Amino acid sequence: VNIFERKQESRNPFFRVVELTDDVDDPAVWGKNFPLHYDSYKRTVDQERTRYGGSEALRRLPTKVDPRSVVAQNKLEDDPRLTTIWAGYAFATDFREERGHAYMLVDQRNTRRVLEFKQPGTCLNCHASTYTTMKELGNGDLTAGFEKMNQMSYSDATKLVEHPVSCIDCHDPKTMQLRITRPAFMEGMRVFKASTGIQDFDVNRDASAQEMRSYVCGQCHVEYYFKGPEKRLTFPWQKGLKVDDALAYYDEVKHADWVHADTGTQTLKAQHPEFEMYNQGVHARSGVACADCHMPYKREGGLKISDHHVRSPLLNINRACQGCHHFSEQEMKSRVETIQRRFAHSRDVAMNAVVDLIADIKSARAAGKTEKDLAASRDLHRKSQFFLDYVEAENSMGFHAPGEALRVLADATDMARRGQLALRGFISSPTKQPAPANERVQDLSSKGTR
Amino acid sequence: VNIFERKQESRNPFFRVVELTDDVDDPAVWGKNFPLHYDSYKRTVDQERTRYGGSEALRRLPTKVDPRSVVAQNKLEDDPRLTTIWAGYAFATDFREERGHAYMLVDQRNTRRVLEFKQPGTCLNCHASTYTTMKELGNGDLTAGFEKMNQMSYSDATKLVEHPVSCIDCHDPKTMQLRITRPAFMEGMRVFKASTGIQDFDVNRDASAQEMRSYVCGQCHVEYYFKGPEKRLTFPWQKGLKVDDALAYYDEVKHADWVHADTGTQTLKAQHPEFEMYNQGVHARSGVACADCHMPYKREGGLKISDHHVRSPLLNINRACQGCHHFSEQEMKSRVETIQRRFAHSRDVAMNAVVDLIADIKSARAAGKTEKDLAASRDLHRKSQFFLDYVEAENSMGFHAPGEALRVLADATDMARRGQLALRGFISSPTKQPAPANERVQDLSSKGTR
Amino acid sequence: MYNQPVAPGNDIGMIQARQNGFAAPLLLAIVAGATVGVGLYTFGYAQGASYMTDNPQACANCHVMREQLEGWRKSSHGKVAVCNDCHTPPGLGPKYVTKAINGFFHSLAFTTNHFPDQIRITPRNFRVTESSCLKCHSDLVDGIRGTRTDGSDVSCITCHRSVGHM
Ligand code: HEC
Ligand code: HEC
Ligand code: HEC
Ligand code: HEC
Ligand code: HEC
Ligand code: HEC
Ligand code: HEC
Ligand code: HEC
Ligand code: HEC
Ligand code: HEC
Ligand code: HEC
Ligand code: HEC
Ligand code: HEC
Ligand code: HEC
Ligand SMILES: [Ca+2]
Ligand SMILES: [Ca+2]
Repeated sequence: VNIFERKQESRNPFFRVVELTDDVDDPAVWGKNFPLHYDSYKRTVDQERTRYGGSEALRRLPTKVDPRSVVAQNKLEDDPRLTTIWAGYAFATDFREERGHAYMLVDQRNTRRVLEFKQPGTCLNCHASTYTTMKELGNGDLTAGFEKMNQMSYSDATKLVEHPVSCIDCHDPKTMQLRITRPAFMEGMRVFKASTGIQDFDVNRDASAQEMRSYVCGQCHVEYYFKGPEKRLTFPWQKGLKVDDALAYYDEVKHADWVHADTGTQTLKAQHPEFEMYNQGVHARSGVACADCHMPYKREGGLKISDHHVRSPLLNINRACQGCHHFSEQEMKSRVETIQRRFAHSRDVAMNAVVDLIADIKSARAAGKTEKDLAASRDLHRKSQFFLDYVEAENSMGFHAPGEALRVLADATDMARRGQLALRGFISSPTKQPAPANERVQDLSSKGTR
Repeated sequence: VNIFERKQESRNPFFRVVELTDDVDDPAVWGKNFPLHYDSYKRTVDQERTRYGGSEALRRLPTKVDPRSVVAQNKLEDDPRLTTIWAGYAFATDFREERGHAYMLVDQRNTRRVLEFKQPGTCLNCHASTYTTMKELGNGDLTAGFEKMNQMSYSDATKLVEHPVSCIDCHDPKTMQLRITRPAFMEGMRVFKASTGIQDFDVNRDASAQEMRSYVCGQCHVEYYFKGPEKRLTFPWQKGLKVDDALAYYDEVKHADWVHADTGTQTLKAQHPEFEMYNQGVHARSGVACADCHMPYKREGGLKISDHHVRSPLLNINRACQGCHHFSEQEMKSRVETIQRRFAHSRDVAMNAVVDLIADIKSARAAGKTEKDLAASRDLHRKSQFFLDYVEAENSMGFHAPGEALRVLADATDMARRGQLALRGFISSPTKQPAPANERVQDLSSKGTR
Repeated sequence: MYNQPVAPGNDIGMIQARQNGFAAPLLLAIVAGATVGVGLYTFGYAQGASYMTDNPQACANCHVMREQLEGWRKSSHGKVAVCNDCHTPPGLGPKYVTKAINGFFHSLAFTTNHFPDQIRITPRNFRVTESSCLKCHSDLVDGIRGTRTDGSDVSCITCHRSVGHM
């Protein structure tokens, strides 16, 4: 079925019982006009797991520091190798499976990464309804407010917010049209588009309605870093959206997230590049948006509305997939799991290689090797760590772009093993350099379905 | 009354002018009854290249030993690394891009692999119309004839055949139904199906008409070896169709194709596992057959017929793909090339790793290392060589199963680099073994489209 | 497997129940039930009757059919075949039996609101539709069907899924 046709149908007048202004961040108020949407939005508290996704509700004893009585799985316990690859970084203290939007604020406030480390207000950009907050901080100037919030301490800034991502963060209260409210994404898209030859791209002006169905998500489900002392939230898209482009950018600006405890390497941690990876996949190419799978249309009485219970599509296969794929739900599920299983295998192979490299560098240091001796292998540690982490941190277990994810893992594995070999004096000098894995930067998200 | 039954009215629009018996191997005779099919069949002489496939017609001076005036590209010149990974094997002397079916016999007769090496009659199984030949050799018993032919010398056996694969090799002359004429495939499918729990599978009895549209191709487009002194054509499918299964089988029967000249490793060479790789892909899963893409229907006047000009679908995108995919020809082409480009990159990475490993073992031998010292790295050489070669020899440049192909390359790269490390005394002992890449053997080829 | 498509996995028991071919007696029973059923629902819904006409517009009396109506208009068949050309078998008898069965179950589903958001064709109707292609195209495809025996016929829908509507 053609998604674009479906959109037409869902153009339905809703009763406006309250007047929504650009200052209302409370979803309950919007819910008065759109009760069906509000109800499904609230369902993001549900926790149900799939083979590799969703999340599991685990009970815990609330403590004074962390009042949560339910949390998601502890990934560090499930896979201790993570504490090795992140040794010396906050992530090695606490990293859980992500869960529904309803938890974004409470999970951030209570992670040991916040409780035990000093964090900037920047963190809030993606964990709360910050649109009105930023506007107030900037007296009407969103970007000014964004800059102010970034520079506050997390503890001060978090007092200014109340809700997880809310209606106003994605919608224009007058027209209900989608809109981008995050300056970091506006800037990220501007530099990215520039790299493809499109000058001063204004996402709220130039993006198509279908693109917006992915862009609203791309405000948060992306790799990021905090730039300079202003802790400005920045997306490394200047050279493109691929992992290679991000690494090239970080190398250029000489950025490192932390110095690895065991190896002394200037390391990078990647976070949830769903938007970037999705853009390397066949769905983006086909004009399929995040919302098509994660917020599929559902029938409510006579209406077809976008399901605001944002979750794993595998919990909702009929709506999420069967509009386009004419196979049984069981078959669609097992197609995804086949892709994910392969990914998990190659992910393990790559992670074992990086873990081996770390152990090698560590003992080489202990054995008193000089910085110069370690340089080559540390360089390969930085690269392989980032490549591995990039697709590992991506949350679809390889589904959003199966081919690209495996290609990145193959490269990560090669680099990590070559790092070990470098320590032993071997530097590979192939007679034929590998052919480039991808064409020059191109903008898939804006491809049509035809 | 079964209201679904389609009327069995005159389903034979073809006007039979000659009586076709089970002994007519000359396609020209069949062509009298099916002129349209014969015409398209003859077009397989055409040579046109695509970015990674098709073939290029290169002129050459005919010689007394090799009378061909036109050949396809010389892959050894295009990528000299191949002569290193195959050092000491016939393939290192002559290996070309494959071209259309019309050339299968002449190309085999004139390859240096035949001219300069002693080869068995077995070779003919896939390079000529051997159905009638085998029947005669066995006085009516196909399998007996098959065994006789295998044990003849190539030079003697090739005198008995005249045509490339012909109508009778795929069709029953009476009904024109597809049928399997190659004992090696009958036996291969029997052992493979047994591994999935299906006992004494008889492909001509038990396969569906849609499966036959792939099985006829699977008689030749598969990995094979010559078993024992009888040189019996055998497919390594006892444990399944995946590369891991083939390797496990070869290890079990202690088979090696040759001893690598530089490393002394008992090495395996893989050949064209199109059928096996295709079975790991999403098309096989969706019930799409080889013939759907390589012999798409075309309209001839008031009739639809299967295009017997078997060739790269990229030379025929409209018919081969656009029935199912509603994107422009350009877009479909670039989707394929995106998959192939990624594959080419990871293939290069893996091949460089294997080449490095070979150089290392070679110098280690020169340095007088003992067999024992070399054992571990040789074992990894055998494995990585086979994994790399398997997907490299597969002729779709990764397209038939993009995910599986990249997974295999990632494994090959890891194993080759670990081989180098083994020489330097490092043996990886990961805390977590990689999760299996695939479910237990399963038969995708027989999945439905729904 | 084409001639025997597997169940289009929707988990509604009532629908599963329809997913086996219909033996004659059962068929009769249902026809009877169907007529009553349709009659019944027609009472509340004019739509039931829609099944008896050939007017696509009538199918879309049920908004849930609108998607297909829209798609059909744009499709290559929008001007050459109506819904019932593809969704009912040849022959008046079978045609109205099918209409009755569908009319009954769809009306039921519609009123009880028991059906998936992404409606999937049932195996039975899938086969009806497969055979309906031949009403118009049998000459063209006689050749490619020539290699096939009954029960292993060429599945048109595999390659032409969207000819009627996206
Ligand atoms: C073609 C469908 C499709 C599209 C388009 C898509 N996703 Fe996904 N996404 C999936 C599937 C399938 C999974 C795997 C879910 C699982 O394993 O349970 C997934 C997983 C995820 C997860 C992890 C969910 C979990 O349950 O843990 C996140 C987060 C996510 N996607 C975000 C996005 C974003 C952001 C976009 C757009 C940039 C996007 N997805 C586009 C299908 C899609
Ligand atoms: C303001 C930031 C923000 C926006 C905008 C956003 N997300 Fe999220 N999303 C998050 C955060 C943070 C989490 C993790 C919450 C947690 O684990 O506490 C999350 C979690 C998810 C999950 C995982 C749910 C699970 O069960 O594991 C999915 C799927 C998802 N988001 C999809 C989307 C899609 C699709 C969109 C756009 C329609 C979107 N998100 C927009 C921040 C955002
Ligand atoms: C650019 C957007 C963005 C920024 C900035 C951001 N997050 Fe997140 N965060 C997300 C998304 C999206 C998820 C869900 C996907 C995932 O968990 O990978 C998430 C998940 C989380 C989770 C739940 C899963 C886990 O890691 O345990 C925590 C806790 C968290 N973030 C804390 C933080 C902290 C602390 C900061 C600041 C240092 C921060 N986030 C900054 C987008 C962001
Ligand atoms: C994370 C982003 C996000 C949040 C938060 C969000 N929405 Fe939406 N909403 C969407 C997307 C995406 C669409 C689809 C818009 C389109 O297709 O143009 C949508 C569509 C809608 C529509 C149009 C009709 C439809 O169903 O497609 C309404 C009304 C709506 N949302 C109301 C709400 C309300 C009320 C809230 C808060 C309770 C809310 N939304 C929160 C992303 C969001
Ligand atoms: C709006 C349409 C649309 C939706 C929704 C959609 N897909 Fe797809 N999907 C496509 C298209 C288009 C392709 C590319 C192949 C083709 O042309 O059919 C594709 C390809 C695929 C493939 C093969 C690609 C590969 O990497 O193997 C899988 C698997 C797949 N989709 C699974 C899913 C799943 C699971 C969902 C739901 C979570 C989903 N799709 C939702 C349109 C869609
Ligand atoms: C979904 C379509 C599809 C199916 C099914 C398919 N192929 Fe292919 N095949 C392709 C494409 C696309 C290529 C790449 C052609 C190119 O690069 O020019 C290819 C390449 C090939 C090649 C190399 C052709 C050349 O031009 O060099 C061979 C041989 C081949 N396929 C055989 C098979 C066999 C045997 C099967 C079944 C076991 C099969 N294919 C199934 C689409 C398909
Ligand atoms: C009897 C053995 C045999 C059978 C059966 C067979 N092939 Fe081939 N095929 C070959 C050989 C040998 C070649 C290479 C010929 C050469 O290079 O001289 C080849 C070449 C090809 C090529 C490459 C053409 C090019 O331009 O590079 C394609 C595509 C192909 N076959 C597809 C198929 C398909 C599809 C089927 C089944 C419908 C099939 N083959 C059946 C032996 C066979
Ligand atoms: C199981 C089937 C099979 C057997 C047995 C087989 N071939 Fe082939 N051969 C093929 C197929 C399929 C191709 C086309 C695909 C390719 O080239 O990879 C091919 C291609 C070739 C080519 C053209 C491409 C090239 O390699 O230069 C030559 C020459 C050739 N074979 C020689 C031989 C010789 C010599 C033997 C015996 C030692 C042999 N073949 C045995 C199936 C077979
Ligand atoms: C490499 C295998 C192969 C060879 C050789 C071959 N065919 Fe076919 N042929 C097929 C396939 C596959 C079909 C499709 C059958 C089906 O779908 O049931 C087919 C179908 C046909 C049909 C049925 C009508 C149609 O077009 O689908 C006729 C007639 C036919 N072939 C004639 C010939 C003639 C004459 C020759 C020799 C000149 C020949 N074939 C050689 C594979 C082959
Ligand atoms: C008979 C139907 C059919 C034919 C013919 C066909 N495909 Fe597909 N293709 C599919 C199906 C089904 C899928 C799985 C995704 C889906 O459900 O749409 C798919 C998926 C794909 C994908 C996405 C999978 C991936 O690995 O990214 C690509 C690319 C693709 N096809 C290309 C082609 C090309 C190129 C051809 C022609 C040479 C072709 N297809 C011929 C049915 C077909
Ligand atoms: C009474 C309202 C109504 C009318 C009128 C209607 N439909 Fe439907 N139709 C439905 C509902 C509800 C479903 C979903 C049934 C299910 O999936 O259980 C459906 C499903 C279908 C299906 C797919 C499920 C199946 O049974 O195969 C087809 C095909 C179909 N309708 C065709 C038609 C045609 C053709 C017409 C006009 C002759 C028509 N419909 C008129 C309500 C209707
Ligand atoms: C009532 C008669 C009728 C029925 C029933 C019918 N068709 Fe057609 N079909 C036509 C006519 C007339 C045309 C020519 C339309 C044109 O050329 O624009 C056509 C054109 C086509 C075409 C070529 C145009 C295109 O979309 O590519 C295909 C393919 C096709 N039909 C397939 C089918 C299939 C498959 C079915 C069954 C699911 C079917 N038809 C059922 C009458 C019919
Ligand atoms: C394996 C894929 C496949 C299957 C199965 C298939 N077709 Fe087609 N069909 C095609 C292709 C490809 C064309 C385009 C032929 C051309 O352009 O020369 C086509 C063309 C057509 C046309 C349009 C002819 C014209 O040019 O006007 C009709 C009508 C048609 N098919 C009907 C059917 C019917 C009826 C069936 C079932 C008996 C069927 N097809 C099965 C692939 C298929
Ligand atoms: C040319 C043939 C043709 C025409 C005309 C046609 N359909 Fe269909 N219809 C199909 C086919 C083929 C399918 C099965 C699609 C599939 O299996 O994915 C289908 C499936 C359906 C379905 C089930 C949804 C699905 O995708 O499985 C509904 C509902 C439906 N048709 C309703 C209609 C209505 C209402 C009309 C008239 C407006 C109509 N059809 C006209 C061929 C047709
Ligand atoms: Ca999760
Ligand atoms: Ca070729």
